[in-house]
Amino acid sequence: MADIRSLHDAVRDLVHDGDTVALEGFTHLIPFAAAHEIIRQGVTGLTLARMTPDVVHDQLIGAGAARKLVFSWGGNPGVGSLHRFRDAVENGWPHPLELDEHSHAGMANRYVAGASKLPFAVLRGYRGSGIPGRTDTVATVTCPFTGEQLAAVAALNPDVTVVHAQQADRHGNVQFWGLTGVQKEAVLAAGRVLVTVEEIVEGALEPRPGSVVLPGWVIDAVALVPGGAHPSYAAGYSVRDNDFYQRWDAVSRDRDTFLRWLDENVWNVRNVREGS
Amino acid sequence: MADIRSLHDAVRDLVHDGDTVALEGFTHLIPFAAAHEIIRQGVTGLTLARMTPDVVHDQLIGAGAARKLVFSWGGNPGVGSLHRFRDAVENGWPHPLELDEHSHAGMANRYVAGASKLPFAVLRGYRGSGIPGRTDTVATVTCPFTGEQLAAVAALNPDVTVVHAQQADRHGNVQFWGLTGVQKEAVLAAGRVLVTVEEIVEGALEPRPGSVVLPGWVIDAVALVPGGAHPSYAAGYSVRDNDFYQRWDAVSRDRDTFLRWLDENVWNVRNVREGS
Amino acid sequence: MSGTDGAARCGRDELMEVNAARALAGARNCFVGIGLPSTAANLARRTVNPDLVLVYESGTIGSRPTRLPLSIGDGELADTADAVVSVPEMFNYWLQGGRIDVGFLGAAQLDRFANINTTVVDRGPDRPEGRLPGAGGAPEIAANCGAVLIVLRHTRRNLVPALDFVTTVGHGAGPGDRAALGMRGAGPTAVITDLGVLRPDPDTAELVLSALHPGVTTEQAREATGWDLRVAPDLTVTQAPTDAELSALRALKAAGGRAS
Amino acid sequence: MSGTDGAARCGRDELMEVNAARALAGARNCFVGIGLPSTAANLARRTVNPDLVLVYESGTIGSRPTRLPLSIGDGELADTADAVVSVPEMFNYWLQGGRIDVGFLGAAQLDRFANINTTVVDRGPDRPEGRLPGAGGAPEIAANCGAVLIVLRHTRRNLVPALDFVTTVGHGAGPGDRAALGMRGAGPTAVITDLGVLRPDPDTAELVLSALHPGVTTEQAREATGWDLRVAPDLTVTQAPTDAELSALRALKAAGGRAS
Repeated sequence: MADIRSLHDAVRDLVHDGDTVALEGFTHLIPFAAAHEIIRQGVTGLTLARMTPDVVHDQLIGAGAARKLVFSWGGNPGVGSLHRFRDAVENGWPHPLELDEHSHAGMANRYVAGASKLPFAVLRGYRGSGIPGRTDTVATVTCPFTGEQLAAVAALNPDVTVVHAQQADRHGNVQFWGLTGVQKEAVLAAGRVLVTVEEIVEGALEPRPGSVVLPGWVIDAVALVPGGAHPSYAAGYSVRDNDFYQRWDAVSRDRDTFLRWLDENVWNVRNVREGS
Repeated sequence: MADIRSLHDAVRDLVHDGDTVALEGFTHLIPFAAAHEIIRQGVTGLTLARMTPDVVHDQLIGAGAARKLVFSWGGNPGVGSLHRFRDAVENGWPHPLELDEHSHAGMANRYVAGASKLPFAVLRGYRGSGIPGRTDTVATVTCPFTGEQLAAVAALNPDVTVVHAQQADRHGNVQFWGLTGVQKEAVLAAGRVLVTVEEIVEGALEPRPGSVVLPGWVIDAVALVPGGAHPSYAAGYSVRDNDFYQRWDAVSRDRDTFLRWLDENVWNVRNVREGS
Repeated sequence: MSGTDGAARCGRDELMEVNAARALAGARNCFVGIGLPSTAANLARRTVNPDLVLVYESGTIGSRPTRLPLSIGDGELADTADAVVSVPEMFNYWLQGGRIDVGFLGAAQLDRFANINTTVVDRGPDRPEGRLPGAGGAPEIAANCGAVLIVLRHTRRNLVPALDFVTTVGHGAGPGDRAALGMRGAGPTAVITDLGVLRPDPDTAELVLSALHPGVTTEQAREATGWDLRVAPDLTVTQAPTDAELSALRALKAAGGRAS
Repeated sequence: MSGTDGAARCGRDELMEVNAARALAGARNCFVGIGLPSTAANLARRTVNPDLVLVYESGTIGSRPTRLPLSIGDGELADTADAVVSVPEMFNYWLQGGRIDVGFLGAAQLDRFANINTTVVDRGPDRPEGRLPGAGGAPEIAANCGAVLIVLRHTRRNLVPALDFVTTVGHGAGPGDRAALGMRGAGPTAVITDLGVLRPDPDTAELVLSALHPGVTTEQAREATGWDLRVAPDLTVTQAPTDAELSALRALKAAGGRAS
């Protein structure tokens, strides 16, 4: 059964310098609070994996936590560029950022292979694209029945996966619903799993339409962090703070403005919502 | 959008002599009524695909509809042998029955490949087993990243898939819940799809915990057949008729007894429940 | 009200958006990228194709948003969908499964064979490569849909003689390339810009100017294109947006966070 | 009440079932086949391992049935589960994903290296092969769980010198074979029969008689085995079923459709 812990303690014990860390969430249920705790604890040298690194990864990269990014689309959805990401890639600030770049279909299947404990997955993808020339995690495989050549992508098995969910019960069983993205696969592919949740319910989880339920025995720690996805959202608990995403463009464009934001909103904040 | 049709008309137009037909359902939601209509219409030479052919396939095989069975476990769950299946395989009655035999993991992945429109799927399976020596749909593939050898199974793309569901709406959108087995994959792998349902609801389908929803545009025909899964069951509508499964052992053991049962329960029955 | 009047009443972006929506007439479903494609697809549902099934890569099938989503993961997309599936299922069973009629893409750079770059741009010898967001779903959307529509603003920066990087193949280096690569479907069938519509020449697969929006000249379009843009012999002028189209578009944008 | 009294009060099948349940003490979860394995696993939840997570190949995780299911798809398995997943997900993410501690299998034929045949049996030169149900989940259950338990009735027909067909590999032809085949986990660690318990010799991987049920003799076990069954030097006698075990077993069977 998963332990129910404070976010501070869970991050301290589960996320180590140099780890490959997947913080997943397809626009919905993005684990912002956990990412801020990772920054606060000064974890460095991370390989960050996510299909759609957006503002939370801009923050992690700008704060210097990352050495490498494994991804398929890095932008501020509907707004524009990720300026901290670009500054790291283009100018090496605050560190150079290595990239392992894929398409969405490729990244999704890398997690599927990881969750299935297979070394690779097969897809009809990357055809004619320059992407395979920039990564060593795309190759070709031949169908033994038809002779057709298909793309193979290497399994992605993060050291740690962090996701945010709506609910857990006292045994650490977790339920999330709405857009569930690739989170189940990212969790089952990982060596260690941390889930932040909006709510810990008494008694059994009430089944929801469209929900994913993960038993506590595949999770290492659950931390109660209401609002832990903000400015992303948790369906049924909050709505997406689109204004924040739009304001981020100005905050992140300038290094000093960003560093001030980081001081005020991450470094100097003890997350008072954390607890168990 | 799927047409809502009578079972008779849907079977007549969708199921043809010599087709590969998947009638799926993992104990739950087995499309018995549709199978009986296939028998009544005298369709022959079918290649029948199902992970767990049980009593309904005993009936189809005993009635002479099948030329070949693609499967991974053929028995009467909790009761014993399928006598009509055995009689066909061992004695060629009423016809010889060719077998393409797999493990569950292999069959499930054959449907996954079919639904994904890939020619094959990869799994860690069949190791040391004699099964690959009896089929041409298992082969070996080498991981281009690690060099590990893994099993490959050929995609299974039925000409027709038939499943039973709890609900459809007037547009032919379908919802089923409870044990959902491999039905989504079997449907999406097929060239044509027939769904029999317990109920056609007015207005929109009400989302259910754990449900699979298939939009009407991936389905060719929906037929209203309340009780169409009997002696299997439809969660929320009926319970499994375990007595029937136990009685089947005696009915099916003897050819004449079986033929009498078939006369009384299939050939001489117009399914009065069918309709639109 | 004449077509030219309609054009006068609206901006170039609106001409692009209205014509992009029109390109979805007759489609059963559309795999929708965020930004301009989402604007066009949502407008199509309010005008030329009320039954159009919107499929977003975040996992929603049959979404009916009341306002323009800012991101492909806005809550309303899930709340109003016929079905929500996981992201791996979306890409494997629905997109790769060949179930999508039209894929609708944006682009940062586009070449004459409708190949797309959304990865990096060359900013000259003294500057590092400029970083773009990356591939997202585009390579497999372009490979697996029945047809592909592309919408982007018509500038020399966007429509370039040679891509700095090939993220997504449209027609490769010309006819036969898609088939040789084992790609399904017709590939890009139209590029809708704020100046007009480009379509691949059936013989060469090269994009040619096939329609201009009202008030736009051939010279303007050629001037805004980074290659020597050929003009179709049967060049037409797009019908000006109707009142209904414009009011639907403006209502959609007013309700949404942002249009694109 | 003494052990021998307990044994006298119960049948051989009950001895098998109780000892099979005991073999699940300490396991976190168990991938349960229908029939005898399901009886044992459900009994374990009522006796030695109340927190045992039952996983059925029909897709249920954490089922808590109140009665013995006749089939792996009985409705109660889904109704009482923590989670229900699709069958492909069950085999790919949960079983192949290496998340299952113990796989519990039955068998039609078993050889001295705990390999299993559930496909066909040879009935002699003048008769066609006898058809069995087939593999089901067994080959991958045996390959991917942390350990495998096998339960079957102890007869020369079941425990054979050579399988007529290898459906599922236990220990192959001896030590090292599992690793050479790339199989995960310890493989079969115990075979529980109605006469006693066989375990693989740590050096040879050959099944040896390691325990007898009360009242059963070594000769009876050897006589009922199709190969020359070796006896472990530290042969023990299983503890007789307790009253609690027997009453739980009988209540379970009385409530169910059928025990196996």
